[in-house]
Amino acid sequence: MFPGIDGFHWTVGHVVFLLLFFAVASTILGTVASAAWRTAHDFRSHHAIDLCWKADFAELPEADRRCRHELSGRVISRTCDNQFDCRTCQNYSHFAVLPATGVTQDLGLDYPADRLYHRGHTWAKPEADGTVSIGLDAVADHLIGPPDSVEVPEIGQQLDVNQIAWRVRKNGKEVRVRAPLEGTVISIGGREENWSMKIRPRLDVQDPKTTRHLLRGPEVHGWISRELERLQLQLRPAGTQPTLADGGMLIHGLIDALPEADWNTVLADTFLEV
Amino acid sequence: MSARYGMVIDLDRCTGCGSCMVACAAENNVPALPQATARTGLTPMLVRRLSNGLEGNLGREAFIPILCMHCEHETPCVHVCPQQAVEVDAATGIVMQMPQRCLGCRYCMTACPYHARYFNWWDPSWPAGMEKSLNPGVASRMRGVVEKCNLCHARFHAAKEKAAAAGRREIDAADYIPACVEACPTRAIRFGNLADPNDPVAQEAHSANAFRLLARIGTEPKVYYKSDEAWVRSMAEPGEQSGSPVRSADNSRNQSEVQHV
Amino acid sequence: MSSAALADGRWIARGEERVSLPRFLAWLSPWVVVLAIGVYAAGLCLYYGLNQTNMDNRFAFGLWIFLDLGIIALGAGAFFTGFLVYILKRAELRPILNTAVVVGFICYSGAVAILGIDVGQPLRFWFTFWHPNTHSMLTEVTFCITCYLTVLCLEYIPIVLRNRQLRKLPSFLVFEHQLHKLVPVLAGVGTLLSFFHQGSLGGLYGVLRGRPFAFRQGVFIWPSTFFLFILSAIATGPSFLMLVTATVESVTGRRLVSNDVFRRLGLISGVLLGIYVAAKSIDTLIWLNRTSPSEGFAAWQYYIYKPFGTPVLFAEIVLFGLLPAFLLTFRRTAERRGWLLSGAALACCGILMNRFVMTVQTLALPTLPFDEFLRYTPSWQEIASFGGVIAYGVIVYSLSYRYLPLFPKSGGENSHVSGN
Amino acid sequence: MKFSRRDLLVWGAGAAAGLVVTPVPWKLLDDTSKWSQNWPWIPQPARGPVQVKQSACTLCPNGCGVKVRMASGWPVGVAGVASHPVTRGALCPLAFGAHQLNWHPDRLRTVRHHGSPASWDDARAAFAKACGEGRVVVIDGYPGRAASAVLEAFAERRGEYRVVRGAETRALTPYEKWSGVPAESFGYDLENASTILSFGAPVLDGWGAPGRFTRLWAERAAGQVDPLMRIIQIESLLSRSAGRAYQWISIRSGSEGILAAGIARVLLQEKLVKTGGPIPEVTLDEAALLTGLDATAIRELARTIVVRGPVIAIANDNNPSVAALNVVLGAVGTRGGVVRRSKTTKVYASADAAIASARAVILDSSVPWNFVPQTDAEVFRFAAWNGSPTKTDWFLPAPGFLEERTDVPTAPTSGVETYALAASLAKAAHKTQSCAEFLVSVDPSLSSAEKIIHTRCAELFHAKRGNLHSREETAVAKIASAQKLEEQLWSGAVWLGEPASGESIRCALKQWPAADAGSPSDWTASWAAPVMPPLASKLYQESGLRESQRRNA
Repeated sequence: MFPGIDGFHWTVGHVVFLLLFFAVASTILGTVASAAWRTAHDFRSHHAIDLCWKADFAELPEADRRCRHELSGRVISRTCDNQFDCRTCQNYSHFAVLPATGVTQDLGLDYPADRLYHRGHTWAKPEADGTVSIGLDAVADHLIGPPDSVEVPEIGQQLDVNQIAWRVRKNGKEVRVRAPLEGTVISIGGREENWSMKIRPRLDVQDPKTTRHLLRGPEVHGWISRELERLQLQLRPAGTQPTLADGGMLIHGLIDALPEADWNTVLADTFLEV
Repeated sequence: MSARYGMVIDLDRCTGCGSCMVACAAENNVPALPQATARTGLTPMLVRRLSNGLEGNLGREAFIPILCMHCEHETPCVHVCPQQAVEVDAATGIVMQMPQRCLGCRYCMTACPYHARYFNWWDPSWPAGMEKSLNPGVASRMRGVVEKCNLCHARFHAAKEKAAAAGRREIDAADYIPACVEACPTRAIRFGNLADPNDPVAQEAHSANAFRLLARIGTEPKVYYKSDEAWVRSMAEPGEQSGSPVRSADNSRNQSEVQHV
Repeated sequence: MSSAALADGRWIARGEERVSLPRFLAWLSPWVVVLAIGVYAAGLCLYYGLNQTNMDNRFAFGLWIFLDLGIIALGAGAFFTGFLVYILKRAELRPILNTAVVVGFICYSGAVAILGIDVGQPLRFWFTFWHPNTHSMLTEVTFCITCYLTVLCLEYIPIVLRNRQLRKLPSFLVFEHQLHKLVPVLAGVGTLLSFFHQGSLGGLYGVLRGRPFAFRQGVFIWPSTFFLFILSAIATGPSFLMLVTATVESVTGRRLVSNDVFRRLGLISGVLLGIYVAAKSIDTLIWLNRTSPSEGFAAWQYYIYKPFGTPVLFAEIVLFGLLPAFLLTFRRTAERRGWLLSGAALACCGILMNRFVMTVQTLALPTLPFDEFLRYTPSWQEIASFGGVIAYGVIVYSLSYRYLPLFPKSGGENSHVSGN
Repeated sequence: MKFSRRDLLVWGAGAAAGLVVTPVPWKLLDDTSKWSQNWPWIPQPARGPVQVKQSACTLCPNGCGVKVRMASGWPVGVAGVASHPVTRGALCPLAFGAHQLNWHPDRLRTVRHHGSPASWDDARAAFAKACGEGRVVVIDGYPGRAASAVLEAFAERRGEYRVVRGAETRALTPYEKWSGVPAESFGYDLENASTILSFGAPVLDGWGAPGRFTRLWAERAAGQVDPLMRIIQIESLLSRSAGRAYQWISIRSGSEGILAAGIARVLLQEKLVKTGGPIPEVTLDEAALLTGLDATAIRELARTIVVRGPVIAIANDNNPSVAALNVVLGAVGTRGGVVRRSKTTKVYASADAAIASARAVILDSSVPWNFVPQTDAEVFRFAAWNGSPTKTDWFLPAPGFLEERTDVPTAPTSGVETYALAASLAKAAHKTQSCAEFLVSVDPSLSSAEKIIHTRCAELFHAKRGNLHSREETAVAKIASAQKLEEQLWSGAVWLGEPASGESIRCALKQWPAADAGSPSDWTASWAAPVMPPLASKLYQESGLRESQRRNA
């Protein structure tokens, strides 16, 4: 086929045929190449992170993708189409003007009002010095209990919102905890502070838009009660009645208490894992 | 000027002795493999038996040597080979098979209506020492490639070299005679240049009793047969026998002399 | 539950119920055995050469070529569905898109594997690219199939990368995302390629001037079989997809795609099959009355040899062509699962029979008047390799079904829609 | 600068891409194609210049002229010598692959005594001992050679010389009986015969010197050369000869003699022949009944054959009736009939008779394998190839094809005397010895075959008769010296005597011979090798050309 190969003669047929073939072949290879190049480009321009979160978000079950305004009762039913990022949500203001309904009811869980909550069961607390403390919330705490091990980021590491900030291991299961905010880790608490860490956020915390995507007030309540319902259903032994019908207390370290439950699903649902 | 080598095989002279087969196999270093059968062996030249299908002393038989017909028009094998391992040599009209370029897909074998192509199902092998008796002009083929009659191209090559050495461009016809032609004891197989109107073989190819196998398929074989007997000629085309086993035996020759029990 | 089973569970997409690992392995094991035997047989053929088969100089093609033509025809569902979804934008067929890709991938890779054994000099496979003879249908087939297999791999990769564990690697996930955006391009290329090599496979026999049983007059450079093969392939491809899906549904005992997807596939298959039957009948008449006699072969000569009598011709066109076309097209039958699927099954049998007749009967019939009708029975090595390919298909499909998102999540919308 | 993994990947990809545009991968690809064609285990022929030698075939007593292509000292091809006066370039199918015979797996490579290997000295000692103890019968399958003369000379001193006659010679024995002229000096003047009445003789299927008759028939049946030749084949089955004959007459098997008698009766009664002869007692109707023909057909046949003379009847066995028919036809000792080609009067004892009293029997390698001496003496058998097991005490490896320096006397059926020499063109890997050499080594007082050949050449030279045929024809009278003559013979020339003088042969045929049952023993092969050349046996098996594998071990 190439010059110098004995006994091969070119014909018009060859030219046409080979041109066609190479056109096709290069199209195919070009496709792969461009896909690869775009991938590399996404990584360089930090798009990769968003894309991953987008993809994961798309894989989340319907129930996990409710809009915060549905949780707060401002709307009857709405599926978030913005990967939980209210900062870029064009409808946010439109919903925000509506008053939140529903009364606050103690669920026997400690959700301080001075904190903002992420759907991956983490809280964020803006400090006076402009830093933010973040940590696992009560539900997560109760589910996991004292972890076997924790894998925390290094000091100075960049955290991205919705990306895996740290990992908690318990009974051979890994919980991947998503970060509520983007920023730089500046200090990490020990076991007693339950590894809650301080970060310096990339954006100004005083600007409300920075934390707009995090839940607060009535939304928290709606969200938690939904979460508890889900847990009831998922954790009840087969054929028994819901255990928390009366809104009874979650026991600490539930994962040890109910070893036979399908924790893969429970943890995945709880921590927005795909 | 380019030649068109071809053959005329006089079936009335073929006694079916098989000299052509043996000479061909010896010339082309065909191995005698014990495991080869009638359907897996290599027989670039194969003598087959014809019968007029009649019983007793009405029965007639003839023998027909089958080799590559070196088709001229839309040569079936040349067209199908995916990698140009088969080519028609423009200078000689010989359909050349190049085993060293053959993939062994056997598509050409399905394409050939004359079953003149053979596949090397085994690696060639000879009893200890016998490889000393191989013809140095022809390389042995390995397992997994197709081969066939190439009109003893090695002999053509030798003739070419001889001519070149003598400073001639055309070869001397006497120098190039395929092994089967040389071997035939009754000179039933005649070889010549069909492009040369003065060549007796070319003239014979157009005689009344000359015919070609499956001529109606339109591949223009360069191997002609001839016979005075109608029933033998009727073997050329499938339609002729009209399905009945009884074929019209030529009475002109010896029907009257056939004795009835 | 055993820790192994748990580990396996982490690989299964969330919210999907699959049988326990032991049961799954139990299901796989017999197929693995068949595959192992097949690989051994193929090894024999590669090591000792094709004398391991029962093919010979007169029956130069055998079981394997039939297998190749058969499964490639059945695999046509892949490119055709891709074509319908991406080029004709028939979104309603998305639910079976992934399964179509996997089936196509299996069929083509299996065919290529068998071709690799079937040639006498596998080491020289690339000679075709080295000294291509552009007149040969086989060259076209080789080029197209190699390209299209690459395309199928590229279409298969995104599905693999969506596996629950693999997706955790960000680069995979992003690559999958980007590649998937370009899949329409691949679908387009794939359609072009498949169109040509499905045809060339038909041309493979249609051009055999020396085999009047297979030889057909042509349009431009292609014999009529070129187009008949394309038509029959795209007609039965959807039917085969239906069969596969239905089989999976019955094995897993859960409804995977909605009924109207089936109905839609059935309609496409049925209508195309109807067109094919019409074309095939016309072609057969032309061949019997014009093409073949002009070559000196009377039509009856082909059908005096048992078992290849005229009933074969009848079965191919009516029983396995016309009948399924009706079953798949008309509402009365097509709305009943049973009728629909039996129609699909008949259609698939029909195409297999057509490929069988084109390959095997062509070689069995005599050409020279003093030839005899040939018989050939495959050796165990041929049959074993054949079985090996089937087993390979079942295994790959089972694994894909268990670990990859082949069908839309039960309840949820199709993952692919949101993927784009 | 730090070299990260990413850099490595980029570099690798770049290198790969760059490599493609260099000739390296393409060259490698092309090389692999060549490499994949030259597996070490595929035997390839040794390259080398090819030279062509002429010689005479010694596989059977017909001594056809062979052209042997030699490469690096080994025969690599056999073909006919077009200039050969008798065979004219034609050979039997077996000859074309005969150069492979010497490597046949059945080649006899060591002396074997009762199946176990032994040494030549053992054999010689055993034979010498036997010679000391009693008579030795020497059996020859190819009389007339110098080697035969050695055998004969040895036998004269130590016992008896007997000859195994090939089928063609056996057919001539009746004339021997009636005229006293040895069958060995009779031949058929086919070149001048016009009608050939073959009683089951495979005239077109390896009868006599194959090339001689097939060439004649091919030319003259086609009418290219006059006179036109017609074969009338009388045979029960449609044989090759019958299939191609001008006329095939199918009769009951074994009734050839009766038909001959019937024809003779018609000829004599209707005075269709000038020569007289005893009228067979079998009547036409009896003949018709026994042959399965009808009387008119026989009469018709008799009339047909005399229309176009000379006519000659050829039998497949020593059937006296067919011979008698020739006498009646006047085809004995006349042009185009059975002729006496040489003056020799020596009649050899036939090997058929049982060997009464002998201490040892020694068989030359020319004796066909299916000949089994009827004796209980110790049997020494020379052979180049193993045959079917026979009662043999000693197997002695003889030279194979083209391995022996020997002379080639006139072929059994030839109408004219010929003489040729066969040089040894190949050498066996193991020690071989011809029967003659062996006998000389036992009795050194004998003169060797070489010497005899030498003297024979001298005699030829001094007789100044006949012509020498090599590429061109030269009269012996014109040849300078005996050495020259011998040299030319060694290099493949053939001496051809004058055509047989039409001297009549007096056959004392008083009454019609009793139609006896033909040949007493059924072996008919003139081919001495028990095995066929591998190619021949393979091709016959694959083409189904010869259902019964004659002569094949």
